[in-house]
Amino acid sequence: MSTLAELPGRMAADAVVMTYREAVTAAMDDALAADPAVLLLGEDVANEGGVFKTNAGLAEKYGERVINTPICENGFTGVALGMAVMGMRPIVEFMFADFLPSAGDALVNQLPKYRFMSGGQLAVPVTIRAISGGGGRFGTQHSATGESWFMAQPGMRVAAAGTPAAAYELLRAAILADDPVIVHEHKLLYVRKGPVRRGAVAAIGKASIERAGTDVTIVATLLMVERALQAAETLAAEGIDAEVIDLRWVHPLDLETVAASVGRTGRLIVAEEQWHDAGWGATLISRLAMAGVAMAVPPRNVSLPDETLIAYPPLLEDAILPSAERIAAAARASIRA
Amino acid sequence: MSTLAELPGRMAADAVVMTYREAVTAAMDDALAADPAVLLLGEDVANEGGVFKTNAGLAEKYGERVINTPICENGFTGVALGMAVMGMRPIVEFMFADFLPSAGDALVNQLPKYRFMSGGQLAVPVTIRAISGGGGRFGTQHSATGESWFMAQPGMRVAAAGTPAAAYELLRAAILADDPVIVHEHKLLYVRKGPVRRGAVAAIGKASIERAGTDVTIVATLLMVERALQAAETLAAEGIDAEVIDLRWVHPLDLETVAASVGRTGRLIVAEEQWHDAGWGATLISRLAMAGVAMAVPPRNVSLPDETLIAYPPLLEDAILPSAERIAAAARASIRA
Amino acid sequence: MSETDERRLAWYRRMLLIRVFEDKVQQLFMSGRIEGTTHLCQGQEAVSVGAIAAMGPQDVQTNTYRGHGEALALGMTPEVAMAELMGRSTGGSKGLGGSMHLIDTARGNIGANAIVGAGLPIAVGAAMAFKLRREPRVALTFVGDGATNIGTFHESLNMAAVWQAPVVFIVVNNLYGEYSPVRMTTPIDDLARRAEPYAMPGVIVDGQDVEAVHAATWEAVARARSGAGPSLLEMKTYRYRGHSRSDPAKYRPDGELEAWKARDPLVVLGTRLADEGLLPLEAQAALEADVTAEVEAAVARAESAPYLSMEEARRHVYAG
Amino acid sequence: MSETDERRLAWYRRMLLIRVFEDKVQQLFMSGRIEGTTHLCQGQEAVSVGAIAAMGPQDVQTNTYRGHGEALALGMTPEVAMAELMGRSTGGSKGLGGSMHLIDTARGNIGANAIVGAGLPIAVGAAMAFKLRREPRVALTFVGDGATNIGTFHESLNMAAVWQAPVVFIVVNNLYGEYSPVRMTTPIDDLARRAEPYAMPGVIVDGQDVEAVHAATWEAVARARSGAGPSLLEMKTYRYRGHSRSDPAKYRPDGELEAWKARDPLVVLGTRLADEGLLPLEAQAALEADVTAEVEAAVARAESAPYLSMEEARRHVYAG
Ligand SMILES: Cc1ncc(C[n+]2csc(CCOP(=O)(O)OP(=O)(O)O)c2C)c(N)n1
Ligand SMILES: Cc1ncc(C[n+]2csc(CCOP(=O)(O)OP(=O)(O)O)c2C)c(N)n1
Ligand SMILES: [Mg+2]
Ligand SMILES: [Mg+2]
Repeated sequence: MSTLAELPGRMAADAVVMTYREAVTAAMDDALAADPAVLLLGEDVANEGGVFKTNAGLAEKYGERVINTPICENGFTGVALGMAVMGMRPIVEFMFADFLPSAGDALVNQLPKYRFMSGGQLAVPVTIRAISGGGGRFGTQHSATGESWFMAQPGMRVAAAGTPAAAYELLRAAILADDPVIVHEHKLLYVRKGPVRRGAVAAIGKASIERAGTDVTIVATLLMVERALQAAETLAAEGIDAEVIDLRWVHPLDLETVAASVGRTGRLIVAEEQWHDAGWGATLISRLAMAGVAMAVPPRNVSLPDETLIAYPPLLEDAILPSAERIAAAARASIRA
Repeated sequence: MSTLAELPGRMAADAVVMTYREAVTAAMDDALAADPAVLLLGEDVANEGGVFKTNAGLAEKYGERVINTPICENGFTGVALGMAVMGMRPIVEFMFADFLPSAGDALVNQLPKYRFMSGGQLAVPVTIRAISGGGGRFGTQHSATGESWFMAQPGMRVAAAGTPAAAYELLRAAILADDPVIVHEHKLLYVRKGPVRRGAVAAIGKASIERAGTDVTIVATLLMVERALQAAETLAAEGIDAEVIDLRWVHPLDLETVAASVGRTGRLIVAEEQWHDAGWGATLISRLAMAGVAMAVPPRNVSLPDETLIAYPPLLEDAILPSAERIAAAARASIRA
Repeated sequence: MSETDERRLAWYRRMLLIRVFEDKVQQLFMSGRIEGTTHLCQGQEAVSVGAIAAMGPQDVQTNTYRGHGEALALGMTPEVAMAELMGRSTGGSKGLGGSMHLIDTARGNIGANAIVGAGLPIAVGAAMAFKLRREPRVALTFVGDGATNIGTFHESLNMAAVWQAPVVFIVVNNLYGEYSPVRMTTPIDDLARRAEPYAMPGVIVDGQDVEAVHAATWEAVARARSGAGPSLLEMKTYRYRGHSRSDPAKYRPDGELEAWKARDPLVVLGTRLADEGLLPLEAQAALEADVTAEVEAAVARAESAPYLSMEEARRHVYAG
Repeated sequence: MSETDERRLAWYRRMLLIRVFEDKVQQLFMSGRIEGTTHLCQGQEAVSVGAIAAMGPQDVQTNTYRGHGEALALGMTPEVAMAELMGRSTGGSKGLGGSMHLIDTARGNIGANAIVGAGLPIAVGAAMAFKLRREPRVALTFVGDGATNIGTFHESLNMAAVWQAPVVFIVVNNLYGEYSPVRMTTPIDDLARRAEPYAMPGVIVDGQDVEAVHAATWEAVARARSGAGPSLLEMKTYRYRGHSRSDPAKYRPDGELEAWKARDPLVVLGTRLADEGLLPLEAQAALEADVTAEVEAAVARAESAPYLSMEEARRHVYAG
């Protein structure tokens, strides 16, 4: 963590600057400290601060409340459900979001349906932390974001953190919620710094305008928030004033904030590190289209290219992941269309 | 199977009338007969014709090529992959589409990525048959369609059969394809009859116009095709001429056929037995919006209601599943908007 | 009468209630008075009643779609159970769950799952909650023979063993999955052997004898409560009906059903109670009449209850 | 020289190649000349070489992200392997797979999987293809100790046993998952015991001794080929490096690494070969120089190869 002085730009008085990784750790630390029902479990979470070092010091501080599991995603997610219905508030770490499908049954048929099929007798306050994203040269089975995989499922809520503040606030909100929530973190963001207000809790379903602008709305999640902000800088130099929204929640979607922004700018770009089809970008565009939100030009998407898998060679991977340049180009094309 | 005489409307000379269930059986029968590499596996597939009786007579006819598995969806889907890379063409029956998430890893990280990560050394000709859909009073864990769950994943193809002909032709196409394909069948359609041309093979990614019309385009899959056709009859009586498209493939999507139809009608309704978000309907609407396809009025969706799970009471289930009335109402609203 | 004998009489009555209840459910589904499907447990009553009787008042369990027996054994009233099967708002889950989901948190029934194997890790999680909070509570989980082939079975037993969770795994070996006999999907006959790689006791139990079931479960529960870790109990039993409503169970060899009926759990205990003079055969018949009346009354009351409205139903998707 | 001795010399050379290759890979990743992560197998060479040597020319295997040893043991050249690690088009998967996916269908390497446990059912499926076609072929699968805890492990062994598939499960017990020692995640030490509930032989093998590995695998392969069904072999071994590039392996107790190095697979066989006069120590040093030159040349050639273009890469998503 750094002092306030290091921070570029405005910052709330009670904020401190920390890395996204520190924000994740702080959120869990504060939640574990606040409520003895909070637990953390997952593969190697108690060893050396976890594989991505997001849990530094937690095992030492909270002892048996930080639980190493065997490798069995479906099983340990089911265990978390069992703990939750008996009054605990487990946080489950998925070392890679790519392993979420290994727990497909727990995530589709159990966590989101358990309250309903018990007629409201049982609550499932489980938080899933999914460490996601490409760019690590990990190849096609270790680079997914998976933000949209479970977003359609009523009973489940799905968030994605684009900044240290979001990482902290979304995790706190997820842990406090009496329903299951998946929170996506992006592995390339762990080293990024930003202001974080300890104790702040995200409002469920509320997006965050990270940069106000008047010419074009760019909606992004995870790493794409950073890239959208970079694109906005480039565009600003060209006289284009982009508004950048960190969507924060893909379920529920903050249609209101996006529609209001598009109402002002008349132009929409969605920037996502996933394929367009069946994604939150498509969902957003569809909902806006059905709502008849007027746009000056058709919306555009910057997504993983269609019918392409994440390839291992660095150059290919970099070309596949949406870049700030592609986002800027889409915004430019939107303006000039 | 029935004679030609029974068929209402036009029918190709070489078509025979059969039930959707018989069409599924016939497709597998013909494929098993044509190629000794074709296999069928799944839970109880060789016992009594399978739980939904879609495999009647196949075990008797093809012996050890029809394989009962233990209950282990992820495992037996992986087994199918292993068979496929060694030259077989397995068909895997999922007794309920709700169990697809149990095989989440195989369906997301293995089947669609195996060819790519081997640099094209290995082919994965696996067909997944997912018995899907609500209306059976089976409750919230046995009523999913799941058409959109894996549609975003490059390397995978996903189809859904709305008619007996589609059931036959899509299955034949899937079994012949050198890539993995999920084909959804709807359990309420098994008893429906229609013309089937044995030997016909669906073109991958091609939708089917089931009813030509000029006023409004209704795109549907599975049971919703039937309901859209019913809605079209109702609308016809009111002087509204609806075009009904059985999408047949949700990946790849036949944007061309839909866009051309919408180009003619200026109005679009998507009718789907799934939630809107992250679905094929949203995907379609988004792609049309981005392509700037002009519409007279905003598109509309008839989907499972947001934030609602399939409930067990018959009245509630019927109210949750999109009805012909809701489809007709959406079309009417679209015309009158 | 000794306390033990009072308990045995109560077990007989509870088993009889389950039998009569399931027979009635069968009739209601076969006649279409209830739509959909159901998974009946006639023949397995001793397992439900004997194992549940070994639970303490704070203990919990998970079970499956074939869970009517456990629900009633735990004390859910036939009316509440029947209302759930009829989808009525007076059902345990307000009718939202249905036949596969008789859940009753107040009585320790924290889940009836329609996904094979999904109840196991939930029980392990419940047990770990108890262990972490230093509560002397135990979780049980009922699971079929076919379910021992799915990954979550293995994952659950493994976690329970590593963590020494206070949980008891009850494998209800009724010889069939849906239409598959055990040896078509499983390489061994005695599923108690499945405990071996977890260094966990695996015990074969006569699932037709409620007293044997109770004794074995009692021991496993005591072991778990004492901190000595999980156990697996294999209950050898039989389901009289097909897998579900639509299954006539033609795959069964001739005579198999009859052989098992000769050791019907009601006959096994009933004969003992009659021989000991605790419950003569005429009293058994009278009891059956009683229980039948109780179930018929439950049906009548359940059937007159309302359904939830859509708006009410939707309130149970999220906490709010 | 006897054929046996020629084979033993070849094994020594192959193990040495793997060692030198992995050391080089480590250097390339640590220095950033290759980006990303890698999972090295120094210390486990006897398992890769001994087991693979027991395969017939038509047999196949699947392995894991830690699969460089198996790939090289099967005869993938260091150049092709290195090119894959460097993402070049001359790599086994044209560079699209990378370090976790050395696949080489022509030599029977039908999969290296980055998902724990995912290679097992694939091997069972391959074996079933052989069985159905009446081909006398066998499938092997290599899997870690940590992987024995995931559901697919159980599902795969169960299916293999029920179907009597010609498959051999090789559990490479290197004592750790990522940072977890076996007993933190598994309730037993001897993973061979995991074979028991499948009525399948489970054999403990000295994974440091390539001859022992070969003999045990040979027997299991012969058994599978004869139609007698699957086996599980537990190879007791050790990985010298951390789990992956970023892991300094600080969790290991003092002295553990050194103790295992005293029984290094190259030392175990090398000592025998030297004692028997088949490969004196000086010859071993000369061989190491040879192999090092071979690997260096492979690196140079691999590094000068091109990458696939995006368009070429995309052609491998579908058959066309
Ligand atoms: C993951 C999953 N796969 C398949 C099914 C379908 N199914 C329901 S019950 C059943 C058989 C289960 O047999 P067993 O475990 O012996 O329990 P029993 O029905 O005999 O009580 C199957 C295959 C399911 N519900 N869940
Ligand atoms: C389903 C899944 N969960 C978690 C991981 C992350 N992971 C990769 S390797 C590994 C440890 C595996 O240990 P082991 O099976 O002993 O193999 P080893 O690495 O020792 O060769 C873990 C947890 C994964 N790749 N797949
Ligand atoms: Mg059974
Ligand atoms: Mg290991």
